[in-house]
This record gives sequence, C-alpha cells and structure tokens, in this order.
Amino acid sequence: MATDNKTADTDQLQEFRDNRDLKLQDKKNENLTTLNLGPTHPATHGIFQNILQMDGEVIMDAVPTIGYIHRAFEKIAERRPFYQITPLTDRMNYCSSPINNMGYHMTVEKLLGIEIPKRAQYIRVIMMELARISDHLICNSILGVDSGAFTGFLYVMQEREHIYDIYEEVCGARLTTNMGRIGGMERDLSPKALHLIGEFLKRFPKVWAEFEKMLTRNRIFIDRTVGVGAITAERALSYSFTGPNLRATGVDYDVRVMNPYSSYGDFEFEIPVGAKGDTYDRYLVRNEEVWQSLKIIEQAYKNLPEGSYHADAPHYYLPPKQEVYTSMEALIYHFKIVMGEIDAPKGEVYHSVEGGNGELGFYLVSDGGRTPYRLHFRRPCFIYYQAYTEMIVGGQLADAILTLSSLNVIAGELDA
Amino acid sequence: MSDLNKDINMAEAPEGHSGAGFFATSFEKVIGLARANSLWPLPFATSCCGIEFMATMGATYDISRFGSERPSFSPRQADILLVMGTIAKKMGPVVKQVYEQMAEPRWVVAVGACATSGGIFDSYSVLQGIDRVVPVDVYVPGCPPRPEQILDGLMRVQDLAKNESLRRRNSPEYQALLASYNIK
Amino acid sequence: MELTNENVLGKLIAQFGEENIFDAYDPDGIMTLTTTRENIIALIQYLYDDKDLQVQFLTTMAGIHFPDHKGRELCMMYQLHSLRHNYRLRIKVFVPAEDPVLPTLTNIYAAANWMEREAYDFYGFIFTGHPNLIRILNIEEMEYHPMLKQYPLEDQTREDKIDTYFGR
Amino acid sequence: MDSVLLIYKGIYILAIFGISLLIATYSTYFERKIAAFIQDRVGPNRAGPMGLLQPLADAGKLFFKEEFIPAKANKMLFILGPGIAMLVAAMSSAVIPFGDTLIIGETSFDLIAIDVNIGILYIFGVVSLGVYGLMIGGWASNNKFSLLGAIRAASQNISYELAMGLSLIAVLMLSGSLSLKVIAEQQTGFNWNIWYQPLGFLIFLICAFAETNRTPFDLPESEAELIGGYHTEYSSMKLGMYLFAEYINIFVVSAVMSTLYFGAYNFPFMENLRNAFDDPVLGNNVVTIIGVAVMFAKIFAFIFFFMWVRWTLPRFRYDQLMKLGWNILIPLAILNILLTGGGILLYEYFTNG
Amino acid sequence: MTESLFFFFASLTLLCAIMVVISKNPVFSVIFLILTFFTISAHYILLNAQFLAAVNIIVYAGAIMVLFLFVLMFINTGKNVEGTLKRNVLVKIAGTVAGGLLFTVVVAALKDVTLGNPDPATYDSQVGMVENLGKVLFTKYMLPFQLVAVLFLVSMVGAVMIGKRETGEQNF
Amino acid sequence: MTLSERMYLPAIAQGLGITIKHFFKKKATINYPEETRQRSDIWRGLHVLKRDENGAERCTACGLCAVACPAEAITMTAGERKKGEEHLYREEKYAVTYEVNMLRCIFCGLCEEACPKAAIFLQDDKLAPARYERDEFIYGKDRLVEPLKTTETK
Repeated sequence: MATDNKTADTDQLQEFRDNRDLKLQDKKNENLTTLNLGPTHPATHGIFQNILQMDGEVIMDAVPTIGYIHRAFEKIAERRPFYQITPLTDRMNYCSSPINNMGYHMTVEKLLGIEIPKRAQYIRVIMMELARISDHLICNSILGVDSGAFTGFLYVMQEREHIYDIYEEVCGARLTTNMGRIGGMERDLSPKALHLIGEFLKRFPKVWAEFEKMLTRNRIFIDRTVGVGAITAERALSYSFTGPNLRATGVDYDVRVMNPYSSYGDFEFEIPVGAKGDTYDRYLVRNEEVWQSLKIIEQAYKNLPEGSYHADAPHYYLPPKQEVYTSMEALIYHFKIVMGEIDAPKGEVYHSVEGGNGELGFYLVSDGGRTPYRLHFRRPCFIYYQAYTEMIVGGQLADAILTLSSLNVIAGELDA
Repeated sequence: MSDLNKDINMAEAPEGHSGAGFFATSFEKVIGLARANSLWPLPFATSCCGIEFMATMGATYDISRFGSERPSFSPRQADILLVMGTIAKKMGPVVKQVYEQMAEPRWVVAVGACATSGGIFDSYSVLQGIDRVVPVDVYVPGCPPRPEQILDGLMRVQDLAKNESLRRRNSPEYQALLASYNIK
Repeated sequence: MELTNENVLGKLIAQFGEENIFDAYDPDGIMTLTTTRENIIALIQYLYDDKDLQVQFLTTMAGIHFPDHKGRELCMMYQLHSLRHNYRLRIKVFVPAEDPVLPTLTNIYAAANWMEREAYDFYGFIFTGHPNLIRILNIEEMEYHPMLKQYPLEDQTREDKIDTYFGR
Repeated sequence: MDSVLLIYKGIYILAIFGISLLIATYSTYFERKIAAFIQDRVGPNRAGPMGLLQPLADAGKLFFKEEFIPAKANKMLFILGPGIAMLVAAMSSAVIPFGDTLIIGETSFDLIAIDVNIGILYIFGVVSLGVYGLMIGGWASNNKFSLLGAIRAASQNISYELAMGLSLIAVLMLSGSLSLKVIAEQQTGFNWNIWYQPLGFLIFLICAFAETNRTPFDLPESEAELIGGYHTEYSSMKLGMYLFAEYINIFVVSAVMSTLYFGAYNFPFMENLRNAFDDPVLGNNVVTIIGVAVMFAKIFAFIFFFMWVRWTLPRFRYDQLMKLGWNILIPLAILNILLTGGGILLYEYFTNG
Repeated sequence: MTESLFFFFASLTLLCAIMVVISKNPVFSVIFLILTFFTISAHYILLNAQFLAAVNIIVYAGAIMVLFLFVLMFINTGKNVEGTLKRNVLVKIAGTVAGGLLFTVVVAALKDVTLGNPDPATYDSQVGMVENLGKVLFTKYMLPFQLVAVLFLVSMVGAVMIGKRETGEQNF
Repeated sequence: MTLSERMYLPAIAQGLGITIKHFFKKKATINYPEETRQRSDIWRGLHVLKRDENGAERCTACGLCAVACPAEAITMTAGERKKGEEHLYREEKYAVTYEVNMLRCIFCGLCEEACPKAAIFLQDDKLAPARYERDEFIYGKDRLVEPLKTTETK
C-alpha cells in the first residue's frame, strides 16, 4: 500500500511545491524560450505535441496538441456491425486490448440482455487481469526507461512475452487480441493455456519483486519521482480522473468494486491508494495493483467453475462450426449473425470496466439496426492528458517526461 | 559464449578473389555490408506496432543481433525510418519532415497495416498508407506484425543496403523519385 | 439517503419543475432525463452542490445526431456520477441543428474543456463561454463536422486511396 | 636525449594513441555486449564471429553517411565541436604510466609517454577542456535541445571538476608529488591508495562518472529528455567522433583511477616475484610485463564497471545533480582533506615520536 | 630553438588577442581568448613554469571561460548579435582616444626598460617547479597565502550555502 | 526515506547485484531467423484457402468472409461450376477470383469464423512476409489456395 510509512517524506513534496511557487513568481521574466516537445519526441511514446514555454529548465506554460493519430473510431463504429467493432476496440488502449474487448462485449450483452455463464466470466476476469498486469508492466517499466534505467524494462518485457503466450493460446494473437465474442469466449481455455497461466503465476512474482527492488527504493528514482507531477484529489476529480491515477491521489474509486461486473464480486482484493498524487504514488499504486491482479488471477484460476464458456444465445452467438456444416438451423443463424442482422433492441446502455488506465466506458445507443446508432467511448487517456499542462507547469523538463510516462497516456486511446 | 553462436549465420564475407593474403572486393560491397550491419532505426511509433517494436527490442527477439539496437530518435543519425502505427492526415507532414531531416543513405520501412495502407481505419482522418508522403522501401504486413515479421523487414532492408550503390542519392532515378514526393 | 431513480427525479422536478425535467426513463438502470439548454448548467450545478446528492463527477459527454428529429437534431448527453453514493445519471439536452449552442460546463468541471472541444469538433456544438473552443482531434482546416450522420465515413474529396478493389 | 630514446618515445606515443583508439572502438562493442548480457539478450552477433566486426561496421557506415550541416548552424563551429572533443580526449592519455621500466641491454625504457612532474594537473586540465567540444557543438547546432544539452554539460562539468580536484588533493597530500609516475611507484605491492583514501576514491569515482557524462549523470545527452542533447544535429562521422571521445574519456578516467587509487601497475607479491629470478634484469622485465597486464586488467575492470552502472541506474535530474555536486560531494571532499591531514599528522606524531 | 618558439608563440598570442577584440561573434571572441590562454601557457612552459601553465589552463581555460561561453549561449539564443552594436561617430572617437592613450602609456612604460640578462651560472632552472613554488608560498608569502586560503574556503562554503537555499529549506 | 536509503549506495549496490546476476543468466533470446519461436496452434497467420479431402476447393464464394472483414480486405467474384470440374470445386458455385489485400488485412480471424464451409483458414505456421512493392501484397488464388499435395499429407 502506498499510504504506509514507506512512502518518501512529505517534506520533500512540500519542498517541491514551495520551490515551484517561488519559481512561478518569477514568471514576469520575459526571457522564455519555446521548446517544441513532440510530436516525434522519444518520450512521447505515442504521438502528442507539447509546446513548452521554458525558463531555463523550468516549464512555465505548455500548450498540448493532440489528434495526431485520430482514427475516427466512433464514426467507423457507426458503420460496422456489432461484432466487427471488437477489432476496433483492440486498437484503443493497445497495452490492454482484452479489457477493451471484454468491456465492449459486456456493453453489447447488456443491450441484448444476455446472461453469461460463470465459467466465461471467470475466464474473462483472468484475461482482463492479465491485461491489466501487462498494461501496468509497460507503464512502470517505461517510467524506468524515461528516468534512464533501461534494464528493468527488458526484464519485465520478458514476462510480458509470457502474457502474450497466454493470449496467443486463448485467441491466436499477441497484441490486438480480438478476444471473446458477444456472449462469451470464442473457445474454452485449452489445457496448454491453463498450464501457461499456472506457470505464469509461479514465475511472475519473482520477476516483479526483482523489478521493484531495482527501482522502488533507489534514492535516485525516489528523488526523480516524489513530488513530480503532483495533483490533488480535488483537481483530479474535477478533471474526471479515474483508475490508478485517481487512486494515487487517495480516492479509492474502482469500477471493479463500485459496479462489479463479470463476477468481480467473487474475488478478494484490495484497492491500493496513494496519498499525494505524484509520480511516485502512481508508480506505487500500479505496482501494488499488479500484486492484487495476481491475487485475483490466482483465485479465478483455482476456482474456475465448470460449465459452458459461452451463453446459450443462438441469435447472437455463432453456433459451433461443426453444426454449421451439418444443421440447416445453425447455418441460418450463422449467416444472420455474420451478416450482422441480429435483432438488437432499441435502447441505450452505458457500461464501464476498469481498464488498465481507468474507467473505460462504452455508451451505446441502438436504434435496432445492424450497427450501433452511436457508440461513444469514455477514454480515460483523453481525460488525463488535459490535466497534463497543469501537472507539469513549474516543474522541469525532466519532470514533464516522467509525469507523462506515469500518467500512461496511450495515444491510441487519447485520440480515438 | 560459443554455444550461443553455434546456429548463427554470420554476415557473409563479400564475394571476392581470395588468395594468399589477398582479398579483393569492390569497395562498395564492403561499405554495403557495413551499412547493412549497422542500421540504426528511428522508431516512429505511433500506436500498436510500436508496442511490438518494443518486443522486438526486448530480450526474446533482440534486434541488437543485427546491430540495430541503438534507436536514434534524432533523424540525423538514423538509417532506417520505421513507421509503426497509424499515420493520420495531421501526422503526414510530420513524417515527411522527419524523412527530409534524415541523412543519406536512408530507408523507410512501413510496419503494419495502418502505416502501409491505412488498414482497418478507412476513415476521413487517416492517411491510406505512408507511401503517399514518403517513398517506402519495405512493407511489413500484419496488424501488428509479429516481431519476427519486423525482423524480416529489417533483413529486407539489409539486403537492400548490401546491394546498393554508394552513390545512390546522386542517381537520376533517385532524384526523380524524391521529386515525385516533392522532397527537395 | 439512499439514492434511487424515483427520489432523485422527484427532487429534481421539485426544484426545476415539470416543464424543465422531462422524458425521464431508465433504459439500463441509469436514469436518463432531458432538460433544456437554459437549465442544463443550473441543473448540473444543483446536482453538484446538493448535500444529499453530491453528484460531483463528470463521467463523460457525448453528442448524438438524430437527423430525423426535426428541430431537435442534435443531442448532448452528460453522464454524471455521484461517487459518494455510487449513483449515475444521464442528462440529455436537445438543440436544433442550425442553432447548436449550449452553455459551457467548464466552470464546474475542468474535464469538460476537452470534451466540449471534442463535441465541437465532431458535431459542431458551440459552447458559449468556453475558454478555447477550437478543434481538438482534426486539423483546423477541416470544413465540416465529421460525426454528423450526413457525412460519409470516408473523406469524399481525397485522392490518397488507391485500392480500387475494396469498399462495399 | 639520445636518438634511441627519442625514437622509442615516438613509437610509444603512437602506440598509446593507437591503443586508446582501439579500446575506444571496442568499448562500443563491449558496451553493447555487456548491455545485452545484463538484459538477458545476446547482443550483436551477426557482423563477423560473435559480432566482433560490429564496431568496424558502425565506423564504415558512419564514414559514408551524408554529412549534414543544418541550415542555420554556425558552420565552422559545428565542425570544430567534435574535433575538439576528439582531440582533447586523445591528448589526455600521454602522462599515464602504463608500466614500470623495461630494461633492454643497457637502456631502460620507461613505459610512460611524457613524465612531466605535473602529470595530474595535465590530465585535469586537458579533461576540463573536453567540455568545450560539447558546448561548441551544442551551441553551433542551433537547436534548442542541443543548446540545453550543451548548457547542462557545461554546468555539470564545472561543478564536478571542483569536487574531483578536492578529492585529488588528499591523494597528493599522501604522495607529495604531482607526477603520476611517482604516485604509481609509491604504491608498490599491495600498498594501494584505496586503503587510505576510500572516501576520496568514492568521490573521485562519482565525479568521473559525471565528467564522462555517463549514467547516472548522462544529462547532456539524455535520450528521453533531449533526444541526444548536444549531438542531436550531428550525423555521420562527426557523431562518431563524439561517441568515440566519450569512450576514450572513459578509458582515460579508468586509467587515472587505477593509477591514483589502485596501484597502477603494482600487484601483490610483486617483490617476491622479482626476487625469485636470479637475473635482476629478467626479474624486472617480467614484473614490468605482468604489471602492464595488471594495469590493463584494472582499466578494463573500471570500464566494465562504467557500463555495468550505466545499465542499472536511473539518471538524476538536473537540479539534483547540481545539488549532489555542490552540497554533498564538495563538503565531503573537504572533510576528506581534513581527515587525511589529521591522519598524516597523527602518523608522523606516532612514528617520529 | 627556444627563441624561435618564443617568437612564434608571442606572435600567435598577439594575433589571438587581436582576434578576440575584432571578432564580431562573441562566441568566436571567447574561443580566441581561450587560444590566447593556451599560448600564454606555452610561454610559461618555455619559462619552465609547468605548474603555472597547467593551473592557467585549468582555471582560466577550463573553468572561467566555460562560464563565459555558458553565459553567452544563454544570451545568444537564436538572436543574431552581429550588427546590433551601434557604431556611431562618438563611439569611434572614444575608441580612438582610449586606444591612443593606452598606446602612449605602453610606450612610456617600455621606454626605459632594459632586458634582464640572467647569469647562466647562477640561474636556477628549477625556479618555476612546483616544489620551489610551494616553498616560496609557505615561507615568504605565508600570511597572504593563508588569507587567500581562508577567502577561498569562505567563498566555497558560501557557494554551497547558496546552493542549499535554492531547495527552499531555511539555512542559518 | 531511511538513512541507508538516503545514502544512495545500498540501493545502488542492490541494483548492481541484480544486474550482475542477470549477466550470467541463461539468455532468453531466440535467434530468429535460424530459430523460430513456437507459435500456438491457433495463431492467426497467413491465410490459406483449404481443399477438401478429395482435393477440391472448399470455397463457394458465398461472400460471408468479405462481409465479415472489418478492414474490407477480401474481394471475390463467384462463378458457376461447369461440368467436369467436380474434382476442382466442391460446390456448384466457386470463387473465380479471390483476393486478400495483405496490407489491409488485420489478421483478426473474423473471416475464418464466418466461413460456413471451413474454406479459409489463418494458418499458424506461416506469416505474411515483408516485401518491397505494394502490388505484391494482393494475394490472389494462386498464392492463397493450398497446394494440392499437402492436403494428403496433412
């Protein structure tokens, strides 16, 4: 937990704030230089631009520009049948595609009123938590890279390869998973997949502990991150922060607990919260969430119920291939579903899941047609990034870069 | 150490006449080999494919085996521009600018469906392939390509580099190609 | 106080009157109600300030275009959340397409800034009082608002697509 | 000076220059290999056997890459920058004693290029000039990232030079000479300065990292913030020279550290070995040759340490780096001088009665 | 040999010094100033004063001029300094007068100078060496040396304190 | 921070210890292209148009795959099977041309799922290779249809 006395001293934060206020008072100094950070700066990972007004190394003002990879998800979604939107969601937060897939599927299931069997729900939970781990892995290790410690990144990247192995065994792809179907999973967990998950649960804690050992209590890293890019809980709420970034400020809002979906209520886990909302707290919260995710996976893996891996909903869920080849009825359903002519009811639903980055919401308006009438994504990155200016002003250039990595703003999700 | 290397194809020595202490080859080939084994990439990663490039840099695939592990984020120092991910229309001019800033010899690899053709994003805001703005040497399909495929693309560039004339950038064909893209 | 759709609606109607809070229903457990653009800010402010409700979290904002609804073609959806009570509600405002003007929400929620810019970019909503209402995702030179239903997914004027094979 | 010695000196200087270039070249290779091994990878292995031709491939590529001078850059200074960096780096290895004397026939050959009596000051002065290469290059590029890198380099080098000099003074107090040769000779056998100056060594080590711009002090060229800092705009061999200069500097600094604190070419039981031979000349030569090997082993150990640290630690932030230099290292170095002075006084008090 | 070297370095020194003044770009001025320091150090070496030569380079070329360049870089960012100096008639007249006065003073001073001829028999070639320098400093000039040392210590402590204050903590 | 943490060095030493441990560890690298990494059996790689057990093409050009393709990468033209072609095409309708644009394709597997005849598959053992020209990525039937003899061995 981030709130225990292990966190760095509060006076360091106070020092940082005093310092910042002091420097901002000198803002009348007209000798500012303009520095164009991005859109191809190495630390912007994805692509966004920041035009910084600098006084020496201190950032006085920042004007963010986004939209460099705007891909018109929402417009495309209005032109595609429901099941073809899953590949689109893959490409939003590509660090944790399964969460996006599942979130979207759950939204449509909510619209269609399908009940999902327990086994499918548990499989989903395992996959979503694996995705969360891989998301946090990237975020925290990239934080290390941006602060100059490259090696830890490669250590945890090896573990991410193992997560990808599991994905591959479940859905046949590594990154853009297109995992699951409306109404469940597309196939059951194979014995190999189960074996891989078991292996992962055994091996990963050691690697993660090692990674933590390399960075967490290293004073250089602490100095670099404590007090950097801090935001208060009030401002964070005003900016609609969710997820780890909100929890780092001390607000224990987590969709998995507040609105449990996919039987998250069955599992025991804690929500780590920070205190100061700075980069170090975000890092700690993510670290701890990885441990909690492991706990959830372990529980789901141990208690994986027997049963079907998909809902019994022939109107929406593709019949098994073997039946398609043989039975006429299945073939008709098959054609209808593939052509996108499922009888979606009129209505509107909002469903949100706890994405790797925060509350990932899907607002779906259906007019009964074969495509959504309107599908709006509540993209947490879009929300975080607008607070970025406020978080970096008064800090140094190096702070701005660490703040960006610790916010885990992913361009694909930001620009939609 | 030695067992690590047992199954590895060395960069082949250039063809030449080898005799006792005598090894003649055309100078260009040597330089071509040098270039091929020292391709510093500029990872222009905008989205998903960038994550797979991270995996390519990672321990499992290890792009450094090809001498390409030094990512040069400064275009001046890079040899290949790896465009990975969706290039929106807003981004197009930036890609072109980066390409213009690169020093010769330069190669461009379009990695992934989005960079090569726009892929799934056939929408008003996405450039349908970066060969609209810069000349592309190698296309790598996939969405995203596996790291193996990215390495494949890199090896294609190595083949190009090995067999290319030193004076490529002075050739009229090359000038015409650049002119067709409106690059000075 | 346990917040239910009924008592919240009752409270709001008592405050703002039947004529300003209408079309309330819950399609997916989240209460959805419609108000007018004159009242939207006051309503959200009331929800924010009220001690019992404490609806102090703006989840998202989304524009919707209904070309068939004459006089109320454009809809702005505000989804709010009371973290204290874990209670969500959805507020809609309809405006005509030729007059898509709404008051800005940026004075209450900082998050509304970019959401409104996005809505402007996609649908052409004009938010009065917004500090910096410019396009956010698309290039400034774009002449239309792409999410409106009458515009196709692809840019018709463009010449950069050469795959003649494809497209339905 | 008779002509044999003159010719010998010429050859020796060329050899040292060649060796430092060779070591710098292969440092790039070892850096990549060590980084790879630390990160569970295998590193370059396709250019030649085990990738041994990798540095040549890099050099070949850099030589034939397009020379690029930015339009608004100051052309002359832009070219001058890497030149200065390279020149200064190559100059500094002249006064380092790589070994004791070799006796061939009647003549004895000192394994040191120039034995000036201010050797330490020479190195110190030359190394302090290295920053000009970075500053001029960074400024002349007319790029804000480069400029920031140049400014960082300048302030960092000045700040850390102070602490470095102060930590040196303690060594000088022990040795009573500025000549590296004398300092090396004093540390016979296992009587290395590190036993007397652990704190001083630590300060010197940290400052050495800062002076060579290595992680955790690689702010002037930090990739994540400045995209390469002062060399952002450089392409082709001019970039190569900057990278080269960095590795030569590492080599020189490693050599200086081995000389000052780790007994240069001295190794334990060298006297026993020397006495084991009947022929004193042969004994001397054998010890000298082993000594040279020992010296290079120490240098390589330090180079390895530099790389090991680079791939482990995060880097500092600009203000923290300055704070570390001014608020921690300088007071510590002064304290170290006081302690050393006190120690010498006590020692003399007890030995001389 | 020594004499020709002397003349070579002397002329180089003068040339560099003149270039410092007439360079339009201040950065070039600084670089020429650094070169001037080098040539002066060369003179020191000719005088067998290696310590002074090294210290001259370390202190002036290695530290002070870096600061000069540092400041110039800050001022110079992006702006073209050339041509911003105003060259009106008044400045020219003032320059001529000042230069003429300086020239007069130099001529007046040098008029009566006789070159000292060191006696090779009594000349001590080791006079510029570190040991002798140290001996002189610690005997003849003990008091001023100690005073300067205290001064330096004070300034260093001051620098450290200033560095500390920036962190926002209170000192003293 | 505790005192030892304030001193920088213990944490640094710990970090150095970890990295040196990895220095001697077995390397995780797979020497592609000499070695290839094991892929899962359901990996979605390069497309193939399957033949049935008699060697006849399974595809009937129903167009479901083209409809299901979110990237619109599949086109085909259907033709009527003539007499005497029974050994070539399984059903009465067959695809005269069948083209997949590998650059557009996102390898999502929806076509495989949509196919009612088990004709199109994304195979696990082949990846779409990198090429120099854009035109080479339009995969026609010549490159998609599974060669005849492999059906027997497989």
